[in-house]
Amino acid sequence: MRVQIKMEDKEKSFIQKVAERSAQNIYACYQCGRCSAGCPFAFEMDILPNQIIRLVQLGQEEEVSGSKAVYLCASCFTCHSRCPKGIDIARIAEAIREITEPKGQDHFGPDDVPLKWAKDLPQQAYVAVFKKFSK
Amino acid sequence: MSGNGPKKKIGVFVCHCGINIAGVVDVEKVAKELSKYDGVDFSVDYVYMCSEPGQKLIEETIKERKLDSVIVAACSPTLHERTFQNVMTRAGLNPYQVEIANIREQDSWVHPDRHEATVKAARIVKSMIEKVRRNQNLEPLAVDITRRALVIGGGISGIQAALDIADHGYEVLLVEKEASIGGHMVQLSETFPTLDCSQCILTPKMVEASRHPKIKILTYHEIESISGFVGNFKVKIKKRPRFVDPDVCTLCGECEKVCPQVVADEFNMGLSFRKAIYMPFPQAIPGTYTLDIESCLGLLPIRCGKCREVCEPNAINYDDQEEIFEEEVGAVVVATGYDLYGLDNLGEFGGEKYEDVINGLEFERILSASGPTGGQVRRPSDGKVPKNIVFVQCCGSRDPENHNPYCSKICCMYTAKHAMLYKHRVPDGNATVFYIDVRTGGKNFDEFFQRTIEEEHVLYVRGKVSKIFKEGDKLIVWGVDTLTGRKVEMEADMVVLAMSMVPSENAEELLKKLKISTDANGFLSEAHPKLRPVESLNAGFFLAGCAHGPKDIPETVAQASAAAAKVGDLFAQEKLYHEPTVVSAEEELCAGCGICVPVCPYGARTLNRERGVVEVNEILCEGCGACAAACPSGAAQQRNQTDEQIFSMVKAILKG
Amino acid sequence: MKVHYYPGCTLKEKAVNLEETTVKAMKILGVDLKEPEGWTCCGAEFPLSEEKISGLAAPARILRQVESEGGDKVTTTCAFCYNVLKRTNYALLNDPLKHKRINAFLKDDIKIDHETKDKSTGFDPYHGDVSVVHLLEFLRDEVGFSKIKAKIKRDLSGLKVAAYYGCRLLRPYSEVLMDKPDDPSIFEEFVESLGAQVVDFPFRQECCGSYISVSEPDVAAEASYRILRSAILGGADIMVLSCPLCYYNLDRRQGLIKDKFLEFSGFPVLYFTQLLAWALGEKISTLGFNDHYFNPRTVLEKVVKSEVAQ
Amino acid sequence: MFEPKIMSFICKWCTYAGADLAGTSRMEYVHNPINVRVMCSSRIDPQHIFYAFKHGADGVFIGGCHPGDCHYVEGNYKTLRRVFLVKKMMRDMGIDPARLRLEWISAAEGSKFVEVMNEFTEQIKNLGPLNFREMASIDEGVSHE
Repeated sequence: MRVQIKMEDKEKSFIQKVAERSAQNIYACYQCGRCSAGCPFAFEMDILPNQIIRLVQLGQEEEVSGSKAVYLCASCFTCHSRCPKGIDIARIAEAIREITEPKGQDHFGPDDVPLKWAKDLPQQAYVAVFKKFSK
Repeated sequence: MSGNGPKKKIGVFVCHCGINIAGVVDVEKVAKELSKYDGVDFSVDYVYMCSEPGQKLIEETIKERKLDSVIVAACSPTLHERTFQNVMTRAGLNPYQVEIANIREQDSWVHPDRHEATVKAARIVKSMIEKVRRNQNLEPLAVDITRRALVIGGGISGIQAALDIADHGYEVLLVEKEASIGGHMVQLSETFPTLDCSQCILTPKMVEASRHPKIKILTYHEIESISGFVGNFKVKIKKRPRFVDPDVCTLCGECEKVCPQVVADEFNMGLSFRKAIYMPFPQAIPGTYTLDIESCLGLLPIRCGKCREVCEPNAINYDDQEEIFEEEVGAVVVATGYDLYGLDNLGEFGGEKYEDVINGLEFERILSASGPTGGQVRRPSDGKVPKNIVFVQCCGSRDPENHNPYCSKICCMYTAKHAMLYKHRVPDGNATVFYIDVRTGGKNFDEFFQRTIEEEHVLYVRGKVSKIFKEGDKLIVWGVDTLTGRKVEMEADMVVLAMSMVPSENAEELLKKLKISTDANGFLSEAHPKLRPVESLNAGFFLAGCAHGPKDIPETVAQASAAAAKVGDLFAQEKLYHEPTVVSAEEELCAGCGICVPVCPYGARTLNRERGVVEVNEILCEGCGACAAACPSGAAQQRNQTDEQIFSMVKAILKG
Repeated sequence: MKVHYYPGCTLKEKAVNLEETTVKAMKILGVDLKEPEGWTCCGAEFPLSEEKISGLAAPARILRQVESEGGDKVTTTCAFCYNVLKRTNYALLNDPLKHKRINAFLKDDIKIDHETKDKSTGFDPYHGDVSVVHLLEFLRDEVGFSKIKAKIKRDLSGLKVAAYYGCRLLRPYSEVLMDKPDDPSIFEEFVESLGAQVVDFPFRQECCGSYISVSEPDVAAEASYRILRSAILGGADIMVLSCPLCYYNLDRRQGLIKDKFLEFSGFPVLYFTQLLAWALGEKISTLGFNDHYFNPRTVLEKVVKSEVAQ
Repeated sequence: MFEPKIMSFICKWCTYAGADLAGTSRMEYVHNPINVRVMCSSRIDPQHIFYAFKHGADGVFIGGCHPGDCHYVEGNYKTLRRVFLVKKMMRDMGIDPARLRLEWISAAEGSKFVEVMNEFTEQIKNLGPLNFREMASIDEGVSHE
């Protein structure tokens, strides 16, 4: 694997977009990894929460947008509550989903709900999951 | 105020500085123009004013023409102000009657245009003439010194400072609130990076301090208050009753045997027990038992009284009382040390809940040959030897959001030491260290750290732990290895948390009471971060050890010695002299509003409510002038930089 | 005592047992719950992106309704609603610009009378005078745990309870401020006031999978399983919680969990109000246990035999 | 060509030393500002500023140490607050607050001193001379003599 680190307009504008939408200081992260250590879903993630921030710091939009990690975030705020710099990674994940989701395509839409669950699911689960993962 | 000021005969000496000034500024023209300026009696230019002939020229002109004040138009005052002040003294004038007009750094070197630079030079000189016209003769403020020092805190820093000051030949009072001197260092097992035994190197120093004829050790004493100022402090000291006469106690230990009260032993970090009448540790100084009244059943014979019954030499006195007495000192070394940040602050690590999650000092006691396990590594809950031990660094450190923003500096090294000592004692055990960065800046530190990995096979995992919890007999540690990008879950028998260092809890209150400046984290502030690192902002107070910020032992000792040297500097002077350009409070003008009082960072100004005026302790004033700007009535005027002087300078500059 | 009470959508549909036991228990404790008129969904998730601040309008509308009805406080039992309302309040009170923008939305509200089809406009802005409290906080601070203790009708002293907080009651701490995020105690204090025993349960603040259970059922099942396992290892007889989605993941999904983790054989999970109502003397048949995947009835009846003599 | 008169008050420990460094580094800059050295920027009283405007200054500059570096602990914070206040008063009096500038310039920032002086002088040139109407308002507003 090799990445090319460039800090040109494209990279800078990606970093800025993430920072603006999430209202978080991307540069505050010093990569202690505590977010990943406590994340209840890290075991399923292809890249860990601290790596997501790192890739944003490096301006690697493609790497981040191809990852499923941001769709595994349940906004439980465990990372946020223990982050030594108070970074809200759930917000960063949200910002990345907004920025990188292909136009007009849902990551997870109403048709994706398995029928066997459909009847039983509480309303809040529907509202929340579509709010997060569809356009 | 725009009047002409006092009538003075002023001399102006314009320097060519070779071609440095004269190459751009028409110095002759400047000298000539100024000879016509109000009050100027004499004006001349010369090739090098700072040279021997140049200085002679000024000196002789002053004498010949009976000048009152002098302007030297030359380089920046930072270079030769002192030179020309000495010329003044030699010529029989007060050194505060010379002013330097900076026409080199701030004129000829930055403005290439001859005309503009010449006009500007004249203006600069004029502004300085207006200032010097109103300068008063000033003498440095002088005050006597009490050549006796107070050292607060009897840890390694306090002991070292006391020994050094005493070796300079001055008396020292060493005040320690606990029953023995020794501080945290005497609790440590072995010290990095040499692994020499902490007690073996410290206890001889403790004995030396106790035998030194110039040192008076007051253990079980506390500072009540300090008043006065540098060179002349009055200290109120409180003696806590210890109910045992140290001079009579023979350390037979009979009292301890009969005492029925058992409490947690602070020296062993609560990992073992002691009696209510106890000796903190065998090498304690002073060598005496102390009766801890908080834990005692009560002094009435009807309640207990067993210890007094068995005391052969009659050292126990139940009528011992708290006493407050006063001492005079000239300087204070603050060496109040540190505590470890409480485990209860990190709920996610369960330090409060799980016996086998401990802090670094507890582990020091476990490793120590004199500790509760005799130096064998056994875990507190069931005494088993932990086969898997996890160390977590940066617990509460480098965490501005929830805990302490700073790096505690010593944890990287002591954790490496802990892991190494663990491996020495449990060779078949596994030690894992979770770290963010390993900082080994120090002599032989990195070599030591590398040995722990290469030779002792301690596993270093880069990532901060998020959660520790118990499942059955095991502790589960949730961490991460950021180097491979994997979340880590591992079992441990025992976890040692490198809790961050915080200022000693008891000291916090004391420092507030003494009004000693501290930073946002409660550590002592130094007078200047680079150039005055062992002096407090409060004159006469010096800093040593971890009260000032996290440090290791050699650094602490070095700082303590430096503080002692600074105390020596102070005491070596015949009198204390102080810049006289202080800010007064003219009583006729002062309305007693007190606005200037909180403006002063040095506590030099106090409001006398009875008299309704502000009083200034000129020795404390550093002359910044902030109070003068805040004073609404003009009562606060800075000597030789009065409002009138500033106004007249402004006017001279703008008039051209 | 009268207080505004926002049930939220789920309580009227899928979590009727939470709703009913809440109302019953509060009635016994002498609290009259008043729903704000014409309430709507709170949005379930607090909008996390600065691009979506319009998502604050719905919860702000609920708070405005409470304010306009003269309420200074609104209680919720659903942890999601609690979180959204509380964070909305925080966002509006700490960001004047957001407050202004949201009030601009609220100003344009149109209300249509269902019968007459008349439209009304010109609603008040939300001033920010309503505080959002979870029912647990309300029970502690207003009713008083000691009052609950005094009204207990059943002896729960043999019952070991794992109190499960989940995420929404505790985080983000700076905005929710219910209790210390990694060392909370309010839920345990509540359980103790019922006379039951609290078990140490290190997963009490871990996430159950939340809405991920819709999109990634297997991932959520694993998270839920670890929570249930931790409670079982802690020696708990039952688990109590306050969130319909946590309940769904931890109880209704036990079938899936069993399929994935063979050693798991089921565990009773209750809403805290079910346990409260039961302790206060409600009949077990009225607690809605039939809706549960794992019916807690047997466990409760086995452990708790006697009633407190009156 | 309008040559503004600029009064500059700078602290001994940082900005004055920065100005000296500009000299030792032989950096060229506009001749307009003339410095008065004070011990600390917090010595500068609002009166001094208005006095300068009254006596013909078109701009007033104050230089102090960076926050946290003040030789007198926190004098520069006091200065910051005072300058804020003075700017408000200036607005009330009809003087453009841009005629007063506060900068933190350390002893190592000779080039910053030069940049700031050039920039500030340019700015004052663009603003033009402090006009009579403005002057009149100072006379009514503050009296010193």
